[in-house]
Amino acid sequence: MDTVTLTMKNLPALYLEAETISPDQFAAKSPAEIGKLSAYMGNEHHTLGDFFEIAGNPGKTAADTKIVVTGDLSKVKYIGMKMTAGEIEVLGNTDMYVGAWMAGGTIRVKGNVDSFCGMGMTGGELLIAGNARNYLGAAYRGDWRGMQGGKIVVGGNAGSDLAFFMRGGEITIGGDVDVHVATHAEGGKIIIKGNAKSRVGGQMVKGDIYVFGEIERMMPSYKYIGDEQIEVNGTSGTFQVWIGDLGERHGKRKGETIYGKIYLKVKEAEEKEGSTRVSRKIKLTDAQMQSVSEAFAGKEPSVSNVKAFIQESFGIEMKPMQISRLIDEIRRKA
Amino acid sequence: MTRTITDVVCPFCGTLCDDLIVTVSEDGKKLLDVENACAIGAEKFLHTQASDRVTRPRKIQEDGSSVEVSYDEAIEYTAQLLVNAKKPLMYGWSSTSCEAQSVGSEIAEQVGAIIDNTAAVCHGTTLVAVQNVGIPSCTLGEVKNRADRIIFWGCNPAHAHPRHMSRYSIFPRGYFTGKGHKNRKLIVVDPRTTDTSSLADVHLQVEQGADYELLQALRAAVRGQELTGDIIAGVPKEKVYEAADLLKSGRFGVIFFGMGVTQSLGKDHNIDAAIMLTKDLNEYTKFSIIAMRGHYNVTGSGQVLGWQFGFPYSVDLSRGFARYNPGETGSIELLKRKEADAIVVLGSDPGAHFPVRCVREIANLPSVCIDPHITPTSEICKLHVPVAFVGIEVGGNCYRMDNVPIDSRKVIEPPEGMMTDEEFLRAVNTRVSELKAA
Amino acid sequence: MADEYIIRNGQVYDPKQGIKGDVMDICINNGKIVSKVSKKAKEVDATGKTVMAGAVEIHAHVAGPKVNEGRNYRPEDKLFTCRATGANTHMEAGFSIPTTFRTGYNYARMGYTTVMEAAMPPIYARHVHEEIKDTPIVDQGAFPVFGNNWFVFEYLKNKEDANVNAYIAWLLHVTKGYAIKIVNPGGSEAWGWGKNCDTIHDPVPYFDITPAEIMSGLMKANEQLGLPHSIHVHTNNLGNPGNYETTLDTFRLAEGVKTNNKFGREQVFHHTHVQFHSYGGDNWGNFESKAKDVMNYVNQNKNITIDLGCVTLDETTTMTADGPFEHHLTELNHLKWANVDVELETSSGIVPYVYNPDIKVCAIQWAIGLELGLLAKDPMRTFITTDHPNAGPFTRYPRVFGWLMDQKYRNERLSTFKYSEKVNDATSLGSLDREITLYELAQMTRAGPAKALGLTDMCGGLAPGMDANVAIYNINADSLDGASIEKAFSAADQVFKCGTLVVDNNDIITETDKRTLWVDVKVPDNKQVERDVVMKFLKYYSMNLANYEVSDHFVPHPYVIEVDAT
Amino acid sequence: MSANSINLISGRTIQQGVAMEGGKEKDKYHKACGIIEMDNEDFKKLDIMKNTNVSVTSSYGSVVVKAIETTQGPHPGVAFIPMGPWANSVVSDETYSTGMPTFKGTPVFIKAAPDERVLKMIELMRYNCWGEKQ
Repeated sequence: MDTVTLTMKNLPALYLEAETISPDQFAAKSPAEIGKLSAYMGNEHHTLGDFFEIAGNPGKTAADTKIVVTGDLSKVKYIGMKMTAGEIEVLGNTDMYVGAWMAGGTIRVKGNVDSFCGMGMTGGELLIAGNARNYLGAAYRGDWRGMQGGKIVVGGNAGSDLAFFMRGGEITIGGDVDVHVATHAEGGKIIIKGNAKSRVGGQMVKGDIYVFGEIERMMPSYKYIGDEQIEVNGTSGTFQVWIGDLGERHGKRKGETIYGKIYLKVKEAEEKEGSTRVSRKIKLTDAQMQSVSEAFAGKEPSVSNVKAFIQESFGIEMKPMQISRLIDEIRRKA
Repeated sequence: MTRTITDVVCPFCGTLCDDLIVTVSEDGKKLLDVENACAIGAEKFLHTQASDRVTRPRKIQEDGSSVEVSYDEAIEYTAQLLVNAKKPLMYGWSSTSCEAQSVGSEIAEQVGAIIDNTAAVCHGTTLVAVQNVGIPSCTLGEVKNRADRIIFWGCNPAHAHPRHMSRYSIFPRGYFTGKGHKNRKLIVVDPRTTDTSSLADVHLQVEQGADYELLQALRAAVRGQELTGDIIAGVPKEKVYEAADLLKSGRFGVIFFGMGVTQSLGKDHNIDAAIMLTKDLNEYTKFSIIAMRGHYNVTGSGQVLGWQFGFPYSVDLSRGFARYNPGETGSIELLKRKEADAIVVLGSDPGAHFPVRCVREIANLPSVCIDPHITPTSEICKLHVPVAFVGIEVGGNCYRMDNVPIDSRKVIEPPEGMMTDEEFLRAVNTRVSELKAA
Repeated sequence: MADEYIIRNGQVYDPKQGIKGDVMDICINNGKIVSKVSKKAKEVDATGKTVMAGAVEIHAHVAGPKVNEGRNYRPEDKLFTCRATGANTHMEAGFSIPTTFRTGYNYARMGYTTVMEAAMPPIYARHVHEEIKDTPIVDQGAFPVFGNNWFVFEYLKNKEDANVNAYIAWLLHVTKGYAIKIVNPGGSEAWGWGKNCDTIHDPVPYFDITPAEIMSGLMKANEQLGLPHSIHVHTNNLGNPGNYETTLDTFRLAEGVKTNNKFGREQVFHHTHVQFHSYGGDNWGNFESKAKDVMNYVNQNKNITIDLGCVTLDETTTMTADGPFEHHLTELNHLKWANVDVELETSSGIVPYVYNPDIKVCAIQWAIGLELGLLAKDPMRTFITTDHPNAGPFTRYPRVFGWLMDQKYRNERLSTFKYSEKVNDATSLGSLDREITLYELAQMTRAGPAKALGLTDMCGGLAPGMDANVAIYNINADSLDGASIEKAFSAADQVFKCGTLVVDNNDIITETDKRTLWVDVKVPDNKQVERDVVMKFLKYYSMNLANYEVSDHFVPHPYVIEVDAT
Repeated sequence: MSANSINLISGRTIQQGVAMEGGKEKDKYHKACGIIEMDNEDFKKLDIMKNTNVSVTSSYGSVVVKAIETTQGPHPGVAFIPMGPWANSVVSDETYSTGMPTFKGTPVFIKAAPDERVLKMIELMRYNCWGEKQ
């Protein structure tokens, strides 16, 4: 495999659109020809040569072409868009649409990427060492076909709308994710090593989500159906199994309804006492319970009030789901 | 002697009431009275009579003071600014006519601009949701003639669309709704008790920012599924099931929704879920959903951009063809990320309605504000071009919140020598063509 | 416009004059076809090429609220399909629902110069005309929908002919409309309650009238008024297995009805996109073609015309004033559903649809469209459409031509389906060896639709005195293979619109002023209808009557066809 | 959201609408929008006097407005500033890549600021953009 190295020499004043940085475009071209490939800054037409030092030679085909991009790439969009084969290595942070609609090959980003990376991806590997922002592996606006194949691995955190309308492929997030995971998904596999906030699997019709950390707030339209001992990418453990989204339509296979599934890892501590619900770590003493029920006697306690009250009086941070359960308890007592 | 003009269209909100009666002086120069308008609409008409109205363009000096310049100078400045920019943003387009919007499109195409309307901070996420899951809807007359279930979700028409309830949704008697509001059940979903919720049969005081959870719970309830947790997004589970039954039991229901869902956590997903709830309910009865479009002709801007470029807002023409992705080409993102290098604002007030970080960026850019009023935007732009009030001093087509087009009327003459925004844009367009040709 | 042209040595196909490929010259002066021109005339060499009149589109959804909703809610339809601003053209975008500019350009590129918008909801007429204004080059008219209109229901129920006629005349006038369109009569009103009318005899809820009565009543009114076009019908029960019986029941309504007009129109009834209405079987499993039964009837009844609605096997966007059908469709494919019910007038819906060749039903639908065309005995009464964009975008016409004109070409497609055998069992396409000729193509895309629209003396032909709409294609009778046909008809070498050269070397060179065709009917004054209109607007409309009429500035280039029915 | 932060939402009020159309440079607009509506409970909790000026601070900015008792309540834990430059000095500009800022649901801290002045529209704009304070 032959390598072409692009080194940023002139920083663009505005953002640079460089979908031409792709093995498919470079293959069988001379460095000079590569330098003449288009790059756009706003409504101005430029060439890659205007911004990059170009060294080395590509292979005959995309498959045997490797591109190394270096320098300050934080204002470069569309690297590796629609690529079908070969390799791209980005040494540092870069902007939006990395590997958007990619069908094959490998992209390695050493730093962080912005939103819309791996959008509508159908194949290949997108490996991001740092963080990815929103809409990773998602669908383009209006399309019902998000990520359909291939693999995305993020070392750090991912933003909101991860795997929006995902249909297939696999995504692994090393860290935490923001709201809305796999919304409208109809297939695919997502592994989250860290924590998730809320709206995990909202409107999901089909697909699997594995969460090793905690889910701050489970969708009320998901149902806990028991624990399972499973192995996910080498790590095995007990996982709570939740099915949903019960607000959505669901297909049947062999008379059996297919649901989206969330596998939530049960923490060691809980495994001992056997878990039935999301994280039970926090429990109020009877005295605390007492003062809560007094504080809200005869009122219609809302989750946010009770949450705030408990925070102030006992300095305890509780999850909305736990609060709402607590409120039911108070109700039952009263 | 005075003249009265009937069937006047109100240029304030997306309700486009078209039954106003305006009294003007014989010479058509003074506006004396407005009937049938809401407080806000009436004020809009009467403000044209303000004695301290700015009637000539003003350039803002270094020291913040302003000097009057001629329209010709303003045209030259605006054309130069657009032609010299690499990625100019042309924002607003709501308080103007479709005719003016069309000229704006021509300019934007010539200079390779990004053209965006106030949906960006209003119902943009609604348009995104519609792109994801569609929208079963109807005209407001259908609501008046058929509806027996009305849901106001995250909107407060008593304040934002003052005549909506009396003209279309709650009180009017229609063909199949002879009993008016007596046969209509009203559900209001709002984290606050509001002047609208006080009229409601049912008020679901949702936990702010948890509309998505409540909507999906409602959808599950409609399907007879069991819900997890006894309080759903601040609402007791039983109330969720009751609400689901109330919706299914109607013959024709409508969900009206507003900023409460478009601007809260989840944004398009909240609307997405509301639309899917509407779709689900069509398996049991007839249901529609309508966005409470706020700004006069923001809907029209979406229509014009739609048939000319294919996208309803945040349209990026910089590459010579149209692209769209609000998360990248939307005004807020462009300003936050410093992607644009010039801005022209027409028929809108981002200075008042954008977050401070974006406002600061506008103040730093070469900028023009085309607006009849003195506004926060006019105060931070390098050039303020006052123009005639569209819908009062000049007519033109506009689209109602349900996309029904109505041709608005001119009722009085603008102050002597004042341009309309369409005239100003045409002049700029001509000048841009000359500069491009050179 | 004033330019003189002479198109030399083309092989001319003009059914209007019965010219079948004779090599001759066509002369143009002052926007019209003339018999001879002066020496100054610019010459266009058409040696070895095919010369036809500009084509006439009788049924497409190209302008208006649902078309634009389709555009706005399908950004993915624009993805990678845009074309940058050109020397003579605006930006273009969209595949199945192109922008207005691309719509005008692409029709012109294919040699189409007249295009009818198939469904205009009256209250949205202003929007339709705004889009027509922004659609370059082609002459356009729009058909207001009458089949679910409350006024029509009440007047027909009370057998008040004069009032029906007066109301039609009024609505055509205020909407600047061209003809009477009927979509799922009664069914779209029933959809206001989530219901439908599945046969032409199902009563419309609360209105005590049936689809059959609505269609017959409007057919009668159309002939009493003597409009240029006949009623233009999309009947009940579209798209369902077994619906061909509903279709034949609908056709029979025209039996014995005589035409009455001054425009050379011979039919009293046009049925559109018949492909969607020619289904047998009673479920998607035993779904089959009934094209033979349908065409046998059409062939025998001279007062009926149809258009095909051929499936092109693309990802497209369905849109129709048949609201309940779109709901039915979204329940089948679960893709995004838009719906608009329009007060007192109609409903409408939109759903994207992927006609996947690997799905049996889609392949059968494809075959049925072509069967209908090949079984047509009278090409002057059978017109080629895709019901754009419902069965496929109009830009696929050249491919449909290829399938109809080259048996080998269509059999290649037929034999490479995943379920080719099943398709052959369910249809007769494989057994049809007919190949549509260039002359028949000119009948099915020019002379035929022009005559059905009452425009036979204006367009669709090359007789002296007619508008100089001419298309020159780089193909001739000796080289009619599917691929060449598709290539040649996708981009004409030259196209003239009213005497102006608008397409040269296969692309747009100028945007000449297009025209809007509408029909203005004079009827006796009718106080009752005037009163009824005022009352209905006061009580039931959400808009004031004074703001309803489309004022003239929305129609900057009108071509008004006046009809005196007093 | 930490212990004593309040959830801020902004939106239309009819007074804001009327004042806006009457002229945003006028006192009426400044009076209609330079306010924050809070619940009794929250006044107590934060130990703030009604109809006094307060400083509202979020991670996006800070602004001085007049605290008044809510006109459309109760909504404990939620505060409301009518849409306009005052609200937008503190609202969240996080869009989650949808293009839409989070105008509703910004955690803010509210402190009594009896000696601070509520800036007029033009003052506020200049202060926010160029840091000028008259």
